[in-house]
Amino acid sequence: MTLSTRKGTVNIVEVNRHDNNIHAGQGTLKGLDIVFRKFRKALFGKANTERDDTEGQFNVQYPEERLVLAEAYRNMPILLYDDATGQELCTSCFQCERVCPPQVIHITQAKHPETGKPVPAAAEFVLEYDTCMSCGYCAEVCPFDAIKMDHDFELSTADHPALDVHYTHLLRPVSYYEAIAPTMWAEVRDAALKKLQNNIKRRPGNIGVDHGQKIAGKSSAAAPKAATPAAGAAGRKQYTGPIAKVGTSMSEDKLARLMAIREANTGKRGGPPESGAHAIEADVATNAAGQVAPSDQATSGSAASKATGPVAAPGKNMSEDKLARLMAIREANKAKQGE
Amino acid sequence: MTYWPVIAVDAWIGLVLVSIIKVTLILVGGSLGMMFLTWYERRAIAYMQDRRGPNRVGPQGLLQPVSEAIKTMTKEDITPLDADRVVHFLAPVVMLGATVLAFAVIPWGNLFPSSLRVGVLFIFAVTGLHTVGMLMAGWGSNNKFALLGGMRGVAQMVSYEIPLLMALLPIILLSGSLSLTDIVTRQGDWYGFGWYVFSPVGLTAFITFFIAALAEGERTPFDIPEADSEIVAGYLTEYGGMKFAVFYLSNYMTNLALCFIMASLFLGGGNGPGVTALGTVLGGLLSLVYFFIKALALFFLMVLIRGTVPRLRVDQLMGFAWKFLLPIVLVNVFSTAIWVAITRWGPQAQIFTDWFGEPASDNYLRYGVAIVVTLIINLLAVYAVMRINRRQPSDLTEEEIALGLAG
Amino acid sequence: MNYVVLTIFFLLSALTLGSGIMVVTVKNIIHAALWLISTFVGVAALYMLMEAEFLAIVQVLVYAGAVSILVLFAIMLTRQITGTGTRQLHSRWWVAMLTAAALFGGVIVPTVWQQGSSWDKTASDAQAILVQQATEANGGTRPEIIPVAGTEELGAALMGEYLLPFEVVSLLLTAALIGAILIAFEERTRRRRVLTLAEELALRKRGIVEPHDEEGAVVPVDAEQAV
Amino acid sequence: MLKTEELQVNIGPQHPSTHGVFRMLVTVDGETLVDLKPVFGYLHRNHEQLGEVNSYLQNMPFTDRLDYFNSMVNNHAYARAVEQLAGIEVPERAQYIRVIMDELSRILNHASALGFLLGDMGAWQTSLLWGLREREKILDLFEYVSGARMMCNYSRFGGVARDIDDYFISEVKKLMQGLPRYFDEFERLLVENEILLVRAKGVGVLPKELALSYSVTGPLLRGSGVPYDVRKAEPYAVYDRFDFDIPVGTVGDVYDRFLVRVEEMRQSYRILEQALQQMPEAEGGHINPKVKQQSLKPPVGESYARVESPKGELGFYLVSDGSGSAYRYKVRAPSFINLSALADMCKGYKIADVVVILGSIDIVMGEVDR
Repeated sequence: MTLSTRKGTVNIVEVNRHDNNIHAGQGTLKGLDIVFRKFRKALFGKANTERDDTEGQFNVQYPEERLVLAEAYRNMPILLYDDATGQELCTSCFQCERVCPPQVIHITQAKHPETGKPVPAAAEFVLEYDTCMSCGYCAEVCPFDAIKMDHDFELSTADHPALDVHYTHLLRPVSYYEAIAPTMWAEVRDAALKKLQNNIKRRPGNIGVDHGQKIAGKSSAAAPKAATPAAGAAGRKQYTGPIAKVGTSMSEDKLARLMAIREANTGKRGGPPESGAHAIEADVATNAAGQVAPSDQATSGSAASKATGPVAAPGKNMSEDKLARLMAIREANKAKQGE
Repeated sequence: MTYWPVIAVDAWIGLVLVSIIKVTLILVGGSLGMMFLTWYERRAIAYMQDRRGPNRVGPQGLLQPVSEAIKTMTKEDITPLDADRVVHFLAPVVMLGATVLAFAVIPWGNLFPSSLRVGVLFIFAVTGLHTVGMLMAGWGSNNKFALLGGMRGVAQMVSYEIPLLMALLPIILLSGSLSLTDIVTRQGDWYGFGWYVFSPVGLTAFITFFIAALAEGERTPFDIPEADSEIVAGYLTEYGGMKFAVFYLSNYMTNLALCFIMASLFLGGGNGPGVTALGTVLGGLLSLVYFFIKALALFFLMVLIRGTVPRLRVDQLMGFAWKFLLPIVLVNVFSTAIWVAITRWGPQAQIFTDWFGEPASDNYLRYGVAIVVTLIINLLAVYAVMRINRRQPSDLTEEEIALGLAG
Repeated sequence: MNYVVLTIFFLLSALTLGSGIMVVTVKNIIHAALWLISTFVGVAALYMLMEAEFLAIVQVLVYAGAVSILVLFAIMLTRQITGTGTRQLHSRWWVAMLTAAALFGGVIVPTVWQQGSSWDKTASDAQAILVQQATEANGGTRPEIIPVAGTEELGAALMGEYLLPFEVVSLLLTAALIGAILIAFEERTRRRRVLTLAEELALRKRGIVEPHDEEGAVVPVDAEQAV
Repeated sequence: MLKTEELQVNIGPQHPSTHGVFRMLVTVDGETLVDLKPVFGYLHRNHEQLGEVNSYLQNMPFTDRLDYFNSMVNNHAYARAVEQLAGIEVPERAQYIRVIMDELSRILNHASALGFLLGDMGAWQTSLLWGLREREKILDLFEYVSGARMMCNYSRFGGVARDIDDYFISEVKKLMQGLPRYFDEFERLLVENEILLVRAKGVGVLPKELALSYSVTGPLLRGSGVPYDVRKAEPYAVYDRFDFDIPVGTVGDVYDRFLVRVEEMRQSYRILEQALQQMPEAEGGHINPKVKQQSLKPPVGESYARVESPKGELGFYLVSDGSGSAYRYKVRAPSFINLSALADMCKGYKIADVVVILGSIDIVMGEVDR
């Protein structure tokens, strides 16, 4: 049937209701037949992953087998730093904070220690992973390509406060992102690194270098200072300990967590809980630490002492090869800095 | 006192011991069978749906039911505050008890736990007690969904028990016995292929029995008591933990029992080629193998149906039992009588002997005539029932029929 | 009989009688019905003890499986289930008592009267009588199994000796069945029918305004009326 | 005269077949349904108010969460509304990409909706899992192109977020080789199944006139025999370039809706074929580069844009006061309006039919409650 309208003709088909067929069980038999054939195919056929297959098994046996994630895949935002220099790409331009639909990004801009003028680097960067809706706008708008979407989706944790992720645990080296999204990074690589060089010139001293991998690298130096190493200890354990398999790493993690909690407890008994936060920020910039509100300090302090959850220790739940890559990168950096 | 003659003590103890061993074996075998069935069903249905099913616990996931049993056992036992505590507690016990009792007479291959002369009836008498458990669960839970589910379940069970038992009558007529032992033994003719399902009446009886058994075992498309999309979980709504597991156990053991019964009554039990030739021990083992193959094939058919068809509505379910199954089953009883008359009657009906010769197992003329006659009767019956059930009220227009005014 | 059998007999009798008493004394009517099932099962077990297998199984099938379920169903479909306010005893309970006693006597007295001579016989004597009867029935040879109330005997009796009562009873049951169907059918035609959207529209198209009763519900409109 | 007692039963909000947190207060007389009162709002999350606070771009990921089966379609509709408001040109290629995504969405939505409908009827999920298999394959493609399986957030004002590449097109073509087999299998499995016929035929009849007066849309309306489809009635994007049919039912019962959905999947397949064929000639890139996405400030005015979502007509109404966020933002959610017909459609049928009728409407509570 065709219907003519102002916009043109419309073809209309009436669906066949099978009213005139005699139904004496043959429809059911047809169904049984097709289901049995599917059963046979799935039982004796090989597993299928091709997109044009409609037969055989389609399960992916998850922890052992994993689908290849698309480059564009976006889970949670991460921040990048340069492998060679440890310089962070973020300049605290607040673009992401402004565009974020659920408003979960909180940035504190770093200040010049002497003049007090703003410096193109972030002193503190907090992201509420629990409320983030993974829309990817922050990565899209970032003019310095400092914030990118991670591929690590195994973030489940019982430690809710740890989901307010701080700068320390958001940072990943550029090479990590390059590994998970090679073409997407290649498109922006040169421009991003050029912009970074420009920014480094405007950063005095240690500002913009002092987060993330520093804690792993310098915690031994920071250790005598205060009882910070709660996070450091856990972090060190995480980064240096070889994690062979997803399943076997569990006990090790637990051990690390236990030790961290004990250390934190002794630290609490010894000094105020804020000392952890102070220690971290003391490394960064003293006046930047002063800018942080006391409540923020408490949060960051508790987060640091609890920095044992999967989020806080990046890579704990990461897939094996990814983790290995990340660790290799970190090792290399450490070696470089040691030189 | 001579009034009470004393039986020798050792014989009595021996009897008790043997009974205890038998009961233990049945209980363990039944529970293991149930566990196996749950795994079997889940794997089979998974393959139908292009999935894998449970494959983590144990080899091929075989220990999955064990882990689930442990899980249900360690769960908290919850009784609703306003429930009738005693009835709520006793309902699963009654359900399981009825099922286990049925296993007393169900043969495993050619092995019989106990030979009751009215074994067939016994099975359906005790499984009929399921309805009591269902009503107790439905009412004792003090929940609308549970009550609805219990009522539906009982109505369904009571309705389908009639075609179920009536479908049995032809087998009883053919074998002339109510004892499962006799029925199985008599299917051993013709090199182990004298199964009743190979005769037209037996086939009709088998199909009707199978359909009614689906309803008795609450299998799709008759799983209305537990219709999860309508009344949550029916009479099981307020049950959790071990009590739920007991219901589940009872349900699957009933299905196991029904498969065993169907294999015994219609598919010759443990009979098959080579069973008699191999002697008692080897033949017995072979009979067990045959038996399990038959029972599992029947269960596979149940799973296949579950994987394919939707559920009937409760009124359609009742209509199917009363308007469709029952007439066919009744006609089948009649045609079985004709079958028996043609194949067996010698001196009682001289006219048959004149026409077809003496009744004997190698008188193929008699069997041929019987097959043709009963087949025609049964087919006519099926056609007539379908014709009558296709209501075509002539005084209504097409539109009204379509609009549902005809009903 | 031996001690075991006797013990079992007493246990079963206690169960049967105890549940019988519970049936009439329990306040909750559902519980009473459940106790009734227990009584039926006890009686069936007693039959089984007497090796009357068929009777026992029919007892379970018919009474425990069907009759009591119908009783339970009927109770659940009525409103008041927990009889907290109901009285257990009627003021003229003694009339019922007398009637029950009279009926019980009516059954037991003639039996004792008739069987008086064989009442005090031992079990082995009874066995001998049964064996003798069975041997006669079997044509002179002693059958292997001595049925007390087997299917064959029952069948033969129903189709032979008791044919007329059997037919009368079946006629009665058929009449009851037809009556029940009639009542249900009439009830169904009179039942308030909720019209579906399509039916309402069809009626409105034909100019039939939906008839409402005083509660605002649609009263039945038969298909013929609609046409 | 005996009078049966009326029983009030709550179906939901926690119920296996209410498709989310939805409550139906059902009054039954025996098994026959006398009255049904839908109660919703359990999933209300202030979507429209948020849309008036957020900037235009910020609201885009929230539209993903409306009908979470078809976030691509939602994005498309919202982007169209904003484009209309701000007068933004959309390149041809972007239009084609949007159409491809919409039609893939339609296939995946219908595949799962039919599966869920049959699941409500009690078919033990075989059809559902077959449908989910196809859905999963399509969602993988969505993830490849947009970065997320369900919350795609793919459209931008004046185009789409990322361009599709050759790999994507070859995968879509591969997928389309398998799809007809799936359609055939599905039809063979259930379309003539006797139990489905008795469960679906003559159940939940919504006559043409009433369907129009309830202003239901989508397969619900077409199942009742009204050939209304936004893709034909007001061709948006590049839909006027494709040749496809509108399937309509004759009676308006559950079975008709079922068949209409099956046929619509085939029609979507046809559109996909044509779109893939025509796309290489399309002009422009995937997005209009001139548009300022973040700081979009449309001129004062209002706009209403509608698309044919798999569930019905999905419309977005926007009023701009010239600032960076909408002055008024309203969603015409097809599920919500189709659901308004539920109570009357169920009246007079059995209680077991209610879940089937609800399943045949194909609602998503994220869209109903907003």
